[in-house]
Amino acid sequence: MFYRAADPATLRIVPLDALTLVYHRASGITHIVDAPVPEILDILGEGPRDVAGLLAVLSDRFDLADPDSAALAVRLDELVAAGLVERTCAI
Amino acid sequence: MRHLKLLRIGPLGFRIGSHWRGPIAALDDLYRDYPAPLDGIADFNVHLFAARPWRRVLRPSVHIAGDFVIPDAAPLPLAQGLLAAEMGMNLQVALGLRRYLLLHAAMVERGGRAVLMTGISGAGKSTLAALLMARGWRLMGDEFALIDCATGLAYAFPRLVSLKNEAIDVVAQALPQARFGPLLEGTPKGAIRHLVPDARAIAAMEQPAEPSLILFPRFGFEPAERPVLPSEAFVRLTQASTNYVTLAERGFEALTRLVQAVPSRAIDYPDAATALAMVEALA
Amino acid sequence: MLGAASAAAIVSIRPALAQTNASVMQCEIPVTDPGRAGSYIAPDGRVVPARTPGAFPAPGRNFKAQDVKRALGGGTLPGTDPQASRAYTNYIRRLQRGTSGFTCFASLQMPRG
Amino acid sequence: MNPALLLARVLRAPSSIEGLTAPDWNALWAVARGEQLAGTLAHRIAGLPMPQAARRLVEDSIASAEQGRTAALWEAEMARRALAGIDAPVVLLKGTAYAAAGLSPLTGRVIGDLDILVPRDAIEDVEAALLAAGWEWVKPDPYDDAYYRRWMHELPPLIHRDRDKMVDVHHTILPLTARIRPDAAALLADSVALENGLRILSRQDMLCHAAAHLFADGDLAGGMRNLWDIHCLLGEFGFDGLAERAAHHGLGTAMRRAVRQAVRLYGTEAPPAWQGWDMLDPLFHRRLTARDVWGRSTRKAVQLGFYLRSHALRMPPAMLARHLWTKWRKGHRPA
Repeated sequence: MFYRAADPATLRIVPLDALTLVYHRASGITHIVDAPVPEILDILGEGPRDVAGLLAVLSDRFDLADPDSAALAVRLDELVAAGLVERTCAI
Repeated sequence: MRHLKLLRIGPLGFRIGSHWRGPIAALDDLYRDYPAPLDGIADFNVHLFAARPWRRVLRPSVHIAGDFVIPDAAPLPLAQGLLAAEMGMNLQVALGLRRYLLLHAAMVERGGRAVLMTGISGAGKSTLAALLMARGWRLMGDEFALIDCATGLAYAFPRLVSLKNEAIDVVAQALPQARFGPLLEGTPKGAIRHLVPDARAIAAMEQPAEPSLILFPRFGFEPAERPVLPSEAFVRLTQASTNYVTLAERGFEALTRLVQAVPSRAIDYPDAATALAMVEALA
Repeated sequence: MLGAASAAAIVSIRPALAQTNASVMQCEIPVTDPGRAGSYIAPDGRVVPARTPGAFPAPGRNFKAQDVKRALGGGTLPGTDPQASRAYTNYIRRLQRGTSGFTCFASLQMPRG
Repeated sequence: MNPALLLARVLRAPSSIEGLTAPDWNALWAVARGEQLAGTLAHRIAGLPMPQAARRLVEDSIASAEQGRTAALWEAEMARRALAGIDAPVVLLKGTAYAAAGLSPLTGRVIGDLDILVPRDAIEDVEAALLAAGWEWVKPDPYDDAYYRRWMHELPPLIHRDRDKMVDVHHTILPLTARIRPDAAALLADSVALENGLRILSRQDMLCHAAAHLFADGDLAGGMRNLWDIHCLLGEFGFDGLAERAAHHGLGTAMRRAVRQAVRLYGTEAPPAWQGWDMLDPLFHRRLTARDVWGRSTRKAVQLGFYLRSHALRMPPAMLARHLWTKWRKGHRPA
């Protein structure tokens, strides 16, 4: 199972203080997101990845205190439900 | 619709039709200094009608409809026809406005700078706006603030100020020369009396102002004040807006710019005098 | 950084059904839908067949928005006992779009203050 | 002038806005909003000389329709994702299909719920997939539910718990109780794939569905909008094969009447064989244009007649009596 992010050209991302605003042009929906959502969108924006692959990149780029793939899967489920990320069978 | 009224409040034109003369006569009187809609063409229509022909005369009850409707709105007795007209106009703006980002907020202006006060229910927003008007501020509106998505400027919507219960006497004392509508007793919100905005508020109603402060006041608490982060202000203002989602990216731009450019504060106050002092100290 | 599995990291803005104060307080919520007169309301708010044990007869009347607001804040709906009132407010909480009273209830949810 | 006829005149000849008075403009917008045609009107007259106040309404209506189009296409996309694992065609219907197909004459059209057509034997899988992806039943009423499942051409409506948008899942385009039985298998078999894998009806079937929706399956509420759809689709697709296809679905009479009404109201160009005016046509024409200058429905008596008629068309008489009895006992009255 791979995850593909919305085309970065369809997103307007505005970081505010602790949270980040994401306006998704394709849906017209505004999302207010917490870490690690902007980071995930950023990495998946480079190309689809599976949970393990995404976790590896996140651990590589950030000092993850909690490299837990179950927690990451929950974040991805949220992103899928919001329509910002799509599940895909192959790359 | 035998009786008709056309009028403009701020930038928005209304056309109000009624089966009865009473509500239109009240509007004619209280809105007598307001202009007609631009080009005579209304942005919104409101109709006040009887559900059955005989209900025009027999226990007349006023149903409210318009271009944009919600289900479940209960009718009002004819004696409260003015309130029905006002509610009808508010509803059209709340549901149908697309030209500006609508924020459910009272707004006053001094020196070209606008203060928005949002989120207060009942005893507060309208009273505060009226009392600030009595202290020399320009009243821009007691209910809606209109934000131009392209420029970020705030436009006024100085409808009749809707005063409830104890606020009626408080404001009458502060503004002894002001014009008031009839006292409407036994409405769903208790007693209501409408205050006509002063001549200056009406004369300047087309002039926008730069938003300079967003306040989230709360009535009935010991005086307190705290800054509100832009992200919290953003979320709270989306919930204080009836058209944020329908404005799509324009709304996102306007609101993002507003919360980034303008400071927000939450203030708690125990009484109107304290609130006035706090607003004037912050503004 | 990844957060707890139970916490949400995304909040999506929904259309606010924010109305003006006057129109909010003016609306009414029927319990139950006129189409389901004679039903009972279970303590958790579900509509159940008449005479279901532990459930309360639907009052078959409308509650005013201001009364519902008070009840949601811990009060009791007028003319009802506390248990029934809780069942009715649970019914109101479960209202969905398309059901009578939904718009009224949704507009009560607008955060204030 | 009857304000509905004024709206029809402006839609067919936009330059006729020249010389409208302020009361004309007010009636025009009120009726256009009442008929859900404000966005359509705005697109028709955009760019023509008009008073500034009218121009602002045009801009507002265009922006509003554009947001509605985005939301509708997004809802279709989310349904596509939810149903991606099901091996069955998913056909978009009505407004969403027009938007997805980019039918330019229908720009500005209000798009209501998402309507999709799927094979009848796939409907349980579709239902399960939608429920798993966040859609929920709108009404848990057992009578309505049993009624829908047994007799209607669609599942009871589902609403998405986060987006508050409804989806109607159809397995044919008229209720199973109606005397007319369109060929659902042919609708699916001849549907056309879009780039993203979703499908739309063939040209003639799109027209047949619009006609079925207007007359055979409705009480003509909002009929001016539905008839405008037909007018535009005829302009886009023409009449080739239309009579045969409509006859195949049992919709020949509805299609011919729809064309005659479109010719009368919107001046649709139609071959001579499609023109004419029968004894009932004036009644339909009056009902379609029953609006006052506030955009409100008029002619109540005509409306009640059409309410009963729309139910009679859907159900055999004995079943109609049983249905109305159950509904009325539960407090439902025609509005």
